[in-house]
Amino acid sequence: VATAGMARAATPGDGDPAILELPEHSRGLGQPVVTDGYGKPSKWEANVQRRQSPGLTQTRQASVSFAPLQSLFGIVTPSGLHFERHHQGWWDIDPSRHRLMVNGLVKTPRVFTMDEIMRLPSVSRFHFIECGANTGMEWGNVAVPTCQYTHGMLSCSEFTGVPLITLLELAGADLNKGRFVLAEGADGSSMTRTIPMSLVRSGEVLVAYGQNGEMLRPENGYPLRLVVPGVQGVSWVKYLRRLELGDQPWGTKDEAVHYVDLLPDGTHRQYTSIQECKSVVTTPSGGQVLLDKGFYSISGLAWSGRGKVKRVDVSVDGGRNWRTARLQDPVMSKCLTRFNIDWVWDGKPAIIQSRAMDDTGYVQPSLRQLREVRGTRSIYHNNAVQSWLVQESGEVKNVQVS
Amino acid sequence: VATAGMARAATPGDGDPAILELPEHSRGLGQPVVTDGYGKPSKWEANVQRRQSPGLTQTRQASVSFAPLQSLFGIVTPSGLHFERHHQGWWDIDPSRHRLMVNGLVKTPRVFTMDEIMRLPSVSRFHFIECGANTGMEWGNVAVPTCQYTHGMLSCSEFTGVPLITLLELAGADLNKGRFVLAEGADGSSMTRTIPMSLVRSGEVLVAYGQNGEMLRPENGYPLRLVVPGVQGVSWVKYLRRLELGDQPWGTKDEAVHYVDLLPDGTHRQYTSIQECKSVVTTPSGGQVLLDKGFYSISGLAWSGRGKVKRVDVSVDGGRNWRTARLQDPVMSKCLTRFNIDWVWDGKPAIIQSRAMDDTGYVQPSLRQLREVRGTRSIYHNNAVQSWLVQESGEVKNVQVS
Amino acid sequence: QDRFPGIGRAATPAEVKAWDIDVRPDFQGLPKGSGSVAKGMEVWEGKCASCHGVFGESNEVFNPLVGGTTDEDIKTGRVANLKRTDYPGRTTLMKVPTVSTLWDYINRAMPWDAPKSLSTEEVYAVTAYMLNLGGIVPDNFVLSDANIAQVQQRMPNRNGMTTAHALWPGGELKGTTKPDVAATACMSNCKVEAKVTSLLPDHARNAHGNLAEQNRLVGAQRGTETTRPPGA
Amino acid sequence: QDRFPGIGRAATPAEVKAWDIDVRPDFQGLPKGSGSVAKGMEVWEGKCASCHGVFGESNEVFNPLVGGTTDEDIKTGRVANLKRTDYPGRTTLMKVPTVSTLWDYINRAMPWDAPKSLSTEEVYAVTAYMLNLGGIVPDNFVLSDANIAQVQQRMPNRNGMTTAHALWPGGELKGTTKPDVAATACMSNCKVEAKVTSLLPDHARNAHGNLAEQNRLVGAQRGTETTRPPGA
Ligand code: HEC
Ligand code: HEC
Ligand SMILES: [Ca+2]
Ligand SMILES: [Ca+2]
Ligand SMILES: [Ca+2]
Ligand SMILES: [Ca+2]
Ligand SMILES: [Ca+2]
Ligand SMILES: [Ca+2]
Ligand SMILES: [Co+2]
Ligand SMILES: [Co+2]
Repeated sequence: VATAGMARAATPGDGDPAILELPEHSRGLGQPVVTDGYGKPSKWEANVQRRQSPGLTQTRQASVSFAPLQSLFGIVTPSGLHFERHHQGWWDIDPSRHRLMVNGLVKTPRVFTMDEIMRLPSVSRFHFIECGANTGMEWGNVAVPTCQYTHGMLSCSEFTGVPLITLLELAGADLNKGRFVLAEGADGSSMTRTIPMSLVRSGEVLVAYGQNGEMLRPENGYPLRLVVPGVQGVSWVKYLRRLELGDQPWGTKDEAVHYVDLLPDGTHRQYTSIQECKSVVTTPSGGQVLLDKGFYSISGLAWSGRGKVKRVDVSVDGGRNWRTARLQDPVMSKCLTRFNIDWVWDGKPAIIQSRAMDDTGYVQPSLRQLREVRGTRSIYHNNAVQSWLVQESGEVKNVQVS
Repeated sequence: VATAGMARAATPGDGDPAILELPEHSRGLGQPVVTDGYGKPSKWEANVQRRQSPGLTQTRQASVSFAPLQSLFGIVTPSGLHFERHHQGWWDIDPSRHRLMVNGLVKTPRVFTMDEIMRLPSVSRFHFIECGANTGMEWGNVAVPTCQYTHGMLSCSEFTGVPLITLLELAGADLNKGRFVLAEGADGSSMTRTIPMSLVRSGEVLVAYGQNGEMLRPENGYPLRLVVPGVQGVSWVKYLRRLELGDQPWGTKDEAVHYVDLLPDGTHRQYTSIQECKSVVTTPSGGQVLLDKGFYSISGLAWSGRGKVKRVDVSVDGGRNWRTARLQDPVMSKCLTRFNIDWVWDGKPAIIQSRAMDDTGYVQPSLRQLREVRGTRSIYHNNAVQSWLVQESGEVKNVQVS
Repeated sequence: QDRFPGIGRAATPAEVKAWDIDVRPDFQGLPKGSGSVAKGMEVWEGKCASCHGVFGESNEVFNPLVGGTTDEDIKTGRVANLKRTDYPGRTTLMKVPTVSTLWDYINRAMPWDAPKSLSTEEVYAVTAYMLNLGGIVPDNFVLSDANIAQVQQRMPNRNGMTTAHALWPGGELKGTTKPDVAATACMSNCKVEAKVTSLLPDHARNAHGNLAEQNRLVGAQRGTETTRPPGA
Repeated sequence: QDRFPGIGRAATPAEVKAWDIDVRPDFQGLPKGSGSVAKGMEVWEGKCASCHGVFGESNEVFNPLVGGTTDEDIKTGRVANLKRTDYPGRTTLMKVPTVSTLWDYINRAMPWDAPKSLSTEEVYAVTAYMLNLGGIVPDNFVLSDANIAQVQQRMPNRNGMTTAHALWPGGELKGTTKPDVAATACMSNCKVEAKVTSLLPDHARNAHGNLAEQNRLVGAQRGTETTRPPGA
């Protein structure tokens, strides 16, 4: 399956052969149940895949694959299309041999099996996860053609797990002295990140094993990963083996060399964690072609690491004029929100943008506004308004505007 | 992968070898990104599959496969595990050749391509789908061992599509004369069902193409199916090809011979559509063995075809005494709701039950209460309280109680 | 139309004809035509009997279609056997209240492996034959659009249906709004025996396969090893 | 404990030792030991140079680790090149403010294909060697738990970090609560030029593969055929 032309209802003489000649599926017996005990998408959907961005990384084990946002609906990301970010490759770990240790400022360091963790009271919550480097290629100039590559280090799932605070309390944590938590993975990189205690205390941070109703996928940390809502993906430590309560932050490699944001004066911001309010139009978006003039439903995603999306405005004239879009229920905290707005395309060039606002009142900035404060070399935390140029030919292009 | 023993943290002398001897994944380089453009579950999850119930149907194309509820978390059903119900087998239809016709009491009958349907304003909503025959084997006696077979014709997804009312209006529907809608599929069975106009008018009925962020799976009607929230699955016509507005119900095969509920007096109830309020404990549940005494989090699912779940009570003594469980946010209308409640198992026999209540005030009945009104031969719409007996050995059994 | 320029188009009459095949209980949609019991027997034996049995009695690929109805039922329009709890099965003819249902379904879906392959005459004929097997029409009957409404008056279960229930959302069928079963949420010392009245016999333990292989390998519990007897 | 009987157990000292390997900026967690630059060169050339280059300069499998720092930076604790927008890359030594970070990371994750295979001495040594490549310690230096705090005082970018921002949730790092960028939601006649300032050149059209193959085959739009020039 590769590409296909435009399917319109054929100009009816007698009528469309797709109607007049009954298709074979109307005239035959189909396939039985459980051809697949675990089913797959249609063969016609083979173009909907996660993908690497050519040349972005030097190896494929310290790399990233992007979710095809341009082809997704609603807010749930199918687990098979969840973006990947590995630092030392992914593993499929035997869960019966996996252990979780809690140590540091606790009365007794403790060890848990998966059996034990899964016996504890769990919660299930919908949250987005976004890599801090998402849209990072676009700080300076347009670098990639589609929203898969500009915004595809973004996914959203229903996560199930045990609030981290429950495990800390079980170990007799000293919650006065303990002001930071270190999370550590079991893979080669043994990723370590300092986790904000405020989110632990609020019960938001989860030691999760479930994702979209089943266990986490191996690429996403099976059998255990930390879920740190609103915070960049690197903190959602995969293959989680250990949690340490401490009185100081850890300054780990991914807190001191990467995931630090370079400002124009040569200073790096350290421990930048929150993914600020952001949005992107996914339909239509870069690399697509509109088939025709006429009615379109502009659709996209909005999110905020600080809470709920309150409003999304959409412009089709490059930011001069804006209309407020419809938000799809349920609007959940630190979760993707789907928005839609009607548009009749007159065939003339148009620049489509979306601008989200969260319930703290924060407004997603334009690229200009963002650069005025942070310059163009931060790599991380680019949450600027995205622009898509619809050309007369119907082709949609990734552009930046003044 | 088949079965495995109980994984406890080994009695520590020096310590657990799973900790002391670093596993190979802590000492090596893992697999690259995009080993799978569309990912799969862990190999350790191979037991989590949809399954047929032996002997239930005479063919595998007019049959059902059950979702493994005992292994699922939260409310979203992974699309690969969504239950199947086919009447004449499933197909993987070329979406570029699929058409939808709207006719009957409309100004002009109309034809839409998928391209056109996907251009219209869409909504995305989380809803459960339950077969009217779910739990049907259990009207008289215990017939099957696990909740996969007792309750597994149940799934829940985020559906994306166009409100049917939009298409009717586009065709110039006569909404005074038009009191019923016929939905018709394009497969061999060309399933036809009469759809309640009240749910069409309220905007709840969707002509859906999206499921959990991607397109519907072929087994679930790719590229188009009707979503009729709160109504039994058979009305959610798959491979949807036609919608007709009419002034009378159609009395189709699956409204006159099946999906009719036999009462003790020999009368059948016809056009029984709503799935009434129901719940089931999935953890622990029939066919499982508890590994130990001690703390457990009893967890299960509740739903109502009339609206939101308001409360779920749980009993561990066969219905004598009940405690109110925690409901997991978000609680959505005509959607699964996950509930949890703490339990310390003392090693003695226990009978676990859950009882849901919806926001109309309706209370899920016991099997006795249900049978008193409907007898035992209805086949459809068994929404009775389910009982699981925990034996001293830890074995959990499907039972019915007085 | 105005709100959504460019979306959809009018269907042609030929297109509507090709797809609008449903037949309602009032026979709206029924094409003109006819077919005899004799012709129906031919069709049946050639295209149906292999799955449904020569007399529609087979349960090899589906439930029996014919059987369980009586002349008395044809008079009353109520199938008496449906009242009996000891009657073994429920055939199609025992349940179906409307002859349109048979016509429509055979026309759209049968033969199962070649649906929509029958001519209109064949559908009339084989429907007539099924009715004849059930004693509803005589051996020399020719079913047609002209006499099908009379046949409807002989359907054994034509009075067997009710819509007096609360499971249809909306008022169109004049059902009830109050659910038929009214439970209450007793919270403590509820009046139940809590005695087990039904459970699977031990010999059926493995009838659904080894349950240990139908559960996750970790978690608060495992699947039961049903290849071994209880407690072993 | 009381709320959850039977869940979890105390970790043994050997278990904590096996896994609690992190080293903090205040050197909590740093095992006693030492390693020389000379030994470090051996380790480097045997186990690191194949990926990172003999001088840590390779960009074959990752960004260069060494380069871009000066003696002046070691004095000020600020890497001057980080201010320059024309400076081509940013090496590890240009960015890393804390020597603990290097020790901890090499110890846990390097060599990339054999992480956690180095002895404590090797980690000290190869860290010393990297510092030496950056001119931070002399050729004859022996890095140890006793002198690492002094070395920290020579890290070129030790003063290069700030936590004065609003992106840490909570007050522990004494950041700000007010976001640094304050946009407003202008709704009409907003003061923007709406001129395109950047877009991909046509010759890069197909650099990410044929976009027609990266979009669904139906829907309101298709993927662009990027194997063909625009408009073709
Ligand atoms: C290859 C097997 C096969 C053949 C041939 C076949 N059928 Fe069927 N028939 C089935 C199956 C299986 C079903 C049940 C379908 C379902 O579950 O929806 C069925 C259902 C029916 C029903 C509905 C019964 C009910 O209670 O739902 C009727 C009526 C029927 N067939 C009549 C016919 C006639 C008339 C023919 C020939 C013209 C025919 N069948 C040929 C397999 C077959
Ligand atoms: C097989 C290739 C390979 C070998 C051998 C190797 N490295 Fe690396 N190293 C990498 C890669 C790839 C990364 C980036 C990992 C990531 O993205 O998280 C890296 C990262 C690093 C970093 C962090 C750099 C930064 O800016 O994040 C240091 C320090 C480092 N290596 C030191 C060493 C030392 C010391 C050795 C030998 C003892 C070594 N490496 C051996 C491939 C290798
Ligand atoms: Ca390179
Ligand atoms: Ca049989
Ligand atoms: Ca059109
Ligand atoms: Ca019709
Ligand atoms: Ca234990
Ligand atoms: Ca430590
Ligand atoms: Co990273
Ligand atoms: Co059915």
